[in-house]
Amino acid sequence: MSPDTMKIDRFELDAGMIERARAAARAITGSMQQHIDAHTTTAVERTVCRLLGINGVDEAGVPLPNVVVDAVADKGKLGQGVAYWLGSACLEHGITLDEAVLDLAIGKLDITACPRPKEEVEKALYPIAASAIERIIENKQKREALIKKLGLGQTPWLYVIVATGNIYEDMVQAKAAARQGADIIAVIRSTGQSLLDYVPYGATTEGFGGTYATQENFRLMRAALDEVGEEIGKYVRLVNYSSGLCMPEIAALGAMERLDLMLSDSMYGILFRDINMERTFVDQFFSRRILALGGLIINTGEDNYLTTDDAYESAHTVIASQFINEQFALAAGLSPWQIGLGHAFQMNPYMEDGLLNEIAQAQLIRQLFPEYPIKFMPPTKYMTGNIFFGHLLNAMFNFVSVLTGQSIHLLGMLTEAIHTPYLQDRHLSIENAKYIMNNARHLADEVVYAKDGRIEKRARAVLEKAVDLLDYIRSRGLMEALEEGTFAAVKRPRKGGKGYDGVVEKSPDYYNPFETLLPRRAPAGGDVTCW
Amino acid sequence: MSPDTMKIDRFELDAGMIERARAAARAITGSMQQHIDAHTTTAVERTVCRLLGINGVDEAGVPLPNVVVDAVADKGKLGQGVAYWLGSACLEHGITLDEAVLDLAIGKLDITACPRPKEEVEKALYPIAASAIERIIENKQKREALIKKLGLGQTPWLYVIVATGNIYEDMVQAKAAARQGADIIAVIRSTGQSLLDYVPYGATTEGFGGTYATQENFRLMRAALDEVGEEIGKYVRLVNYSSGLCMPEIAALGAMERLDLMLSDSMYGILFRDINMERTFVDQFFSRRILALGGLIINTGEDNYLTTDDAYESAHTVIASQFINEQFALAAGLSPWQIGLGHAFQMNPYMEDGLLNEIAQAQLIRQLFPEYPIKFMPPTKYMTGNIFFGHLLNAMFNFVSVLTGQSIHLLGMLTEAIHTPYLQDRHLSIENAKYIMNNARHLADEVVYAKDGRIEKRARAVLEKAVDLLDYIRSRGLMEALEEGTFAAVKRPRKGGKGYDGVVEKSPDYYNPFETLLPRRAPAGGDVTCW
Amino acid sequence: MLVKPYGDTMNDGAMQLSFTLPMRKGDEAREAARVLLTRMGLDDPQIVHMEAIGEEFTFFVAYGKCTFAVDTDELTVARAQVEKMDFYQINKFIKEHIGRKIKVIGACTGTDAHTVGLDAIMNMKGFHGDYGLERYPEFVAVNMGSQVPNETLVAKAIEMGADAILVSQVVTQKNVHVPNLTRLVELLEAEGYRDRVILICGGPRISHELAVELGYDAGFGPGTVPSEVASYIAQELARRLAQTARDE
Amino acid sequence: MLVKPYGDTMNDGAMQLSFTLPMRKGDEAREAARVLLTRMGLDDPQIVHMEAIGEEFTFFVAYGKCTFAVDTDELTVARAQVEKMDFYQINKFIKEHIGRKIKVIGACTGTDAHTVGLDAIMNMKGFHGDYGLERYPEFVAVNMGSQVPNETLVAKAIEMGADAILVSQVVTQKNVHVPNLTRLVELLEAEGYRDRVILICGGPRISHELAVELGYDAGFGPGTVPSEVASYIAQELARRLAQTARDE
Ligand code: B12
Ligand code: B12
Ligand SMILES: Cc1ncc(COP(=O)(O)O)c(C=O)c1O
Ligand SMILES: Cc1ncc(COP(=O)(O)O)c(C=O)c1O
Repeated sequence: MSPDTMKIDRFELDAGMIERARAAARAITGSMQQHIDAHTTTAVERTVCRLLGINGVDEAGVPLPNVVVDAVADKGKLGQGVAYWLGSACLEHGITLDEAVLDLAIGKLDITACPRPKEEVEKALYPIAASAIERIIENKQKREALIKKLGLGQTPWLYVIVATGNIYEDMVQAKAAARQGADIIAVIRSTGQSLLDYVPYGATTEGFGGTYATQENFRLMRAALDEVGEEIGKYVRLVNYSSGLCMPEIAALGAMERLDLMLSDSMYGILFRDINMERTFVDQFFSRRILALGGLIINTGEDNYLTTDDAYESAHTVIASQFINEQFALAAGLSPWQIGLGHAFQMNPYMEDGLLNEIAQAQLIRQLFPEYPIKFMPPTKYMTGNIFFGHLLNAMFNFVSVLTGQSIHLLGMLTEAIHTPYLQDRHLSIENAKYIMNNARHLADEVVYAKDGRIEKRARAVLEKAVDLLDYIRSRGLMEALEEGTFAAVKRPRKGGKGYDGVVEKSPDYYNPFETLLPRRAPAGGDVTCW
Repeated sequence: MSPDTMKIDRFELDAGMIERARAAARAITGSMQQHIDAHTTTAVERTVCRLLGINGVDEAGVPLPNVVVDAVADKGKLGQGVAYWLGSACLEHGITLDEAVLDLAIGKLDITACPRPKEEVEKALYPIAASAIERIIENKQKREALIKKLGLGQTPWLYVIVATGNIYEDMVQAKAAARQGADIIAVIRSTGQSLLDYVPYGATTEGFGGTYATQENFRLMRAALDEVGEEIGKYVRLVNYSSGLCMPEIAALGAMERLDLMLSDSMYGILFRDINMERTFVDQFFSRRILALGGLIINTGEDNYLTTDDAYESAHTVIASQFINEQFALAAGLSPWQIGLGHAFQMNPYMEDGLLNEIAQAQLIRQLFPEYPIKFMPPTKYMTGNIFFGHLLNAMFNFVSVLTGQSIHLLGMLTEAIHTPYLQDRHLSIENAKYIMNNARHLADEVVYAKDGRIEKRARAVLEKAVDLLDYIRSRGLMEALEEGTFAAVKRPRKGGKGYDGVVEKSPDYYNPFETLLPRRAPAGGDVTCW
Repeated sequence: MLVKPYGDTMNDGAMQLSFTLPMRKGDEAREAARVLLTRMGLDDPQIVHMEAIGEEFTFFVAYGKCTFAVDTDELTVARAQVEKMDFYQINKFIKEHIGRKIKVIGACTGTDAHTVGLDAIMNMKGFHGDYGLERYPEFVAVNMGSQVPNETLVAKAIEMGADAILVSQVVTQKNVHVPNLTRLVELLEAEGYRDRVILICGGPRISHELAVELGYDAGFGPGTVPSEVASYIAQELARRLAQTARDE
Repeated sequence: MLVKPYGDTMNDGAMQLSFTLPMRKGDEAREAARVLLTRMGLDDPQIVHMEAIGEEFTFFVAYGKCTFAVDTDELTVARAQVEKMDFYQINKFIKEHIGRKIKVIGACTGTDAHTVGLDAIMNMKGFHGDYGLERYPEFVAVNMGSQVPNETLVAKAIEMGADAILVSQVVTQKNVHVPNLTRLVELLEAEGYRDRVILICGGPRISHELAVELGYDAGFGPGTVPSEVASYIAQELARRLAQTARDE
């Protein structure tokens, strides 16, 4: 064992078991890929619009991507892809894309009226699509340059949320947090945004439990963080949520405005927002291909399972889901350093030896996914109005994180059960993490877990149960397993949930210029291709 | 290594080094024993009075033991021992001890007037002295019976202080603390009591930063704890401070009122109360012999060094002092289970890897003194008005304590830098300790420290420095070393400080009935004898 | 009895506070904090900690002695009037006093997706070892889950002829729950169904007082167990039925 | 400018409190807590935690919105009037303006044995990288240490002809420091020495305001560094000497 792998390989695990888990997950996601490749959704098509530069709102305030996609959908012609019709209309009338959208918005133009040969359309749209790809790649390079210049904080990176509802107030708080030592800032979205089937427009100042995700808000916050980053000499990263009914649109906006991380889970929307599963699997794939290109890190949402399920009893469902999310992520062309699998510190604090179980779980995940920037979520479920006690749960969470070498560390707030964070709450939480992580900085190098002890045994038991569950899902099918309530103790019908009407079968002449421009792993399961 | 010693022997330490430390400490304390055996003090003589049943106050409110001892001292005849004169007076006038004291108090009797042969005096006083011994042994047995019946809490035992200044308010708080989960209750003494050359009398309701230690207060609190102990089904232990100018008197009162632990250090008074060293060494010996008989646990005060000295730089002074305190304790006849050596969690919280150093120190002490009920003191020095941060320091302290198997765990208060504990502070601190100790209960069994890693190396380095220091003190002499400021960065002159005028050379016919009734280790360094 | 906060001595009035002022750290900020505490009626206010937590923000920890006392004899405690019954007693009570099953419908309304609280009250498994309404043979319980529009809830309630509607609201930032809860009352009134239903809301920031203020019959806060809610519904329904019988 | 506490929005008034009431946990205790917070001028008081912590005691954590604001333009900040100087400037100032060494004596008086604070000001090594008075060539500094009776301190001060007396008081429970500090002033007055000395006290709970109130010339609280004290003594002494020269 080299000194480096020693830090990670703390447990003696059965390599065959791990391979079985990956094989099962590969099979599970592989069979889903057929469904994914055969469908598009209203969200994917709106994303195509956005990437093609369609922006703004109509007179009624409806975002133009929605106007365009709805127009095509109303005609029942979304199966060809919105790009196909936009391209056709431009060619037909000899107008620009902008002109076409404008005319459509004022009801002057039916873009689905005059289909043109696909090759012509492709030729017309390619330069526009390519320049969108260009912009995303430039952002990625800009980020790399800034990181090179300013550097990043030490891991575990401290991740805090701002959630005042007002982007300008958020900027104040985000800058303060960065000065206090935060490495990553997430602007939590307003309650309910994930169920909006459009992305709001412009700078917003009224959200509830969060601030709307809009392109302008992204831009404003990015600028604020760049500014404070220069001041403190650190590249401060920005996060948002590529979840909900606009999953791929937000991914695109994030890639265009140089966000650095995105919450992006293959199943979160299904389980926690009752979004239709057929839709979600299609959306997540397209989203992640964009994120892959943009060099964003994704954060998966397994931590959420433990808010409704028990963290001790259902620890294995987190692991099983991580294997699935991993395979979906690889399929979408994400590199290992982009795959921030999520988990959480959610065991009952009154459990004897609970800390041992948390260490087992965190270390197991670290060891199963050694190259990934694992995201560790704080205790929330057992947080109460007793802020003093809550501060302690967060302390032990911080301790486990530094002890097990987690990467992305979402800070718990002592007021979790009360309100979205106040300025002082965030300060106290950052102080908490900085104290404990610094004070225990190299403890991980100095402790070895007893062979066949409580911790190692627990890790092995969880892994075994996860593998069994994956084998079961493989035999049942993922959609069927979700119908049965395999994850988070939540059951969802395949054809139910929100957004199902936005799922459209691709027609054979479906056209989407980004299909070929975005990375994905060769369907055979080989290397990532950027065709 | 048997599984049990494995828990304790975590570090590979040089056994020869440890033996060298003990040998040096034995030599250091051995040469002090000559001084001790050759002297008595006003405090020792007052203690003799108390053990002989002399109690109460005179008309001016002066405690009778002081009245008696001062009378003898005024005549310059304390070298024979107060018992000698009391016995003589009784024999001479055919009166009881009580009558002799009463007459003396009202100025009717000069007890030093008529010396009688020592053997006669001995014969007269023996039954009274023996019955004092009896009472102390009965208390010990009563304690043992109660522990057998009710049991004790799990280690680390949670030790909290009450300090309202009012014994009745203290009783309320102590009972609440016991119900909240405390195992040990200490009634902190009023600021300045240690400099009083007498023990106040009766129940008291006005103290500052603490409550006066009086026999009646002891009795009241003992009764309160016995009551709550029955209620909660646990024997709740009581502590006070056998320190200051009345060190042995308080030891006697504690033994008579069934206290369970006593702060008792061989050098604390010298360093922290500027009490004369010649006096202190005599007083501590007599005190501890009483505590040995009473089955009380002593708690030494090395933790205090780190309030004026730096915990990282001066860690070895704690260890060196523990070896010295150990030898003094053994010399006084204490059994291993009674020797609660003290140390503290006082490193700068902003030190990188500070926690590793705290673990090294705590584990080292555990390993050097495996059979002793080690007392671990909380962070105080770096506590500030930021109670939230303070709560975290206490959390990590609690963690280190359970991880390294400490025995007596004094709870840190989040309001340490502000006030003596409020009811709610104590509650939050107990909650803190209970959470962490339960959650990490068996972590100690599951971690092994890397061989030659940062933690083990630090432990070895501290031990080495301690041994060097002990060798130096051995060569210089303990009193000289104290004059140089070896401990706590405090220098004290041999003939200076408070209470020096109370040190008296024993005359050859010195008589103290308890000399032969109390345990001590045979001067040769052999087994404990109860002559 | 007059009561005051207690630190370590009866009536010492001791209180701990923490807060942030939008001022740069310094003597002026400290004084501003002190003045504020004095205005709040705190005697001997002590700023025990002052720290800069952003360019123009200072965090304070303070202690002070509250000069107000509360007369406990004059307190009126707002709480739904119920006699506590257990699972068996409730079912028996319903059989005897109602004579048919009670129909209840529950939902997390508006954009709220926090189902755990409502589930705790409604689902089989219940909460803290206390069975949920679904488990009661004498209740027909429909749980519509999360993010249910008020309109949908009302329509479904009328359709099933619900005796009680149970609404959960957990997100309360900027008081977002208040208009949402109010809107439900308006909708029910518009449909003429308000008087025919026992209207209940619950959540971590809901009190009975607030509920009544918003036009609900009862409100249940943190720590509520299902049997409390079931007792209330059964007794309230029985009361209403008796009332109607008398009126007729 | 009017300022109010800040939670996450300007002027939201957010404050956190914790306290104990000598009441049994329950609805009545909660209501008592709420009423108390209302009396303190807190809007929308939220009892977020209530817990029994002893037979007849309940612990609360609460949040509320402070309705008071402070006008920062009207604040008067009590602070010893000093121009900050460093080690070298101070010694130079003394040479130029006083022309002789300044004699100071310090002690922890009464029963107080907390020497760390006074040592921080007086000992060579000083505090936070700022040298202590003993290190200043232009100061003669005598540190009497802990638990010094006021009488002893006064006698010694007079004996050495001290220009300044420095008293440290750390134990403040039940305000024990107040009579002790007052007693020292009385003793100095009785000896006719009060006007001839700069009288200073310090400690974690000492403010300049309190010091002046008790008859001291200046008070220094937590975080004081020696150079602040040295600056004050030098400037104040220079001022007094100039005054005397003018008067004569
Ligand atoms: C679990 C959880 C989630 C889960 C919810 C999963 C699920 N299916 O419910 C997930 C991860 C999805 C989630 C998401 C969000 N959450 Co959330 N979440 C929590 C958390 C950790 C626990 C809530 C909980 O389950 N409590 C346990 C139950 C049993 O308690 P309870 O709800 O109080 O219910 C009891 C009583 O109140 C009462 N009761 C409740 N309802 C009813 C109804 C009736 C009729 C009756 C009689 C009684 C009753 O009885 C119950 C049993 O005693 C809290 C923080 C905390 N620790 O409290 C935050 C919290 C509630 N969430 C919050 C927020 C802001 C969000 C988000 C909006 C964040 C965002 N912008 O992304 C999202 C979006 C959610 C949405 N659209 O509503 C905030 C709300 C702030 C506020 N005061 O407004 C909290 C307080 C966290 C915080 N500090 O920011 N969350
Ligand atoms: C160290 C310490 C001790 C040590 C003292 C060692 C020593 N030689 O000083 C020991 C262990 C002996 C001790 C004992 C006790 N202590 Co103690 N102790 C502390 C502790 C942990 C730190 C104090 C300290 O050193 N601070 C660091 C210095 C640098 O800060 P400072 O004093 O504020 O000084 C600065 C300023 O205030 C100012 N300053 C201070 N003095 C002066 C003077 C002048 C002239 C000027 C210009 C400026 C100035 O300048 C300094 C530098 O900036 C505090 C808790 C805490 N964390 O604050 C408790 C604390 C002060 N102790 C306390 C108590 C009650 C006691 C005891 C009475 C307990 C008991 N009953 O046994 C005993 C008895 C002591 C006695 N007779 O006075 C209480 C006081 C409560 C109160 N508010 O009244 C505290 C707050 C702990 C608590 N919460 O109970 N203690
Ligand atoms: C993957 C993922 N997406 C999104 C969210 C946030 O919720 P919403 O989509 O309602 O903004 C979370 C919750 O923490 C999440 O884990
Ligand atoms: C050994 C010892 N005695 C006594 C005390 C308490 O001080 P005092 O003697 O002033 O009561 C301590 C302090 O914690 C101590 O460690």
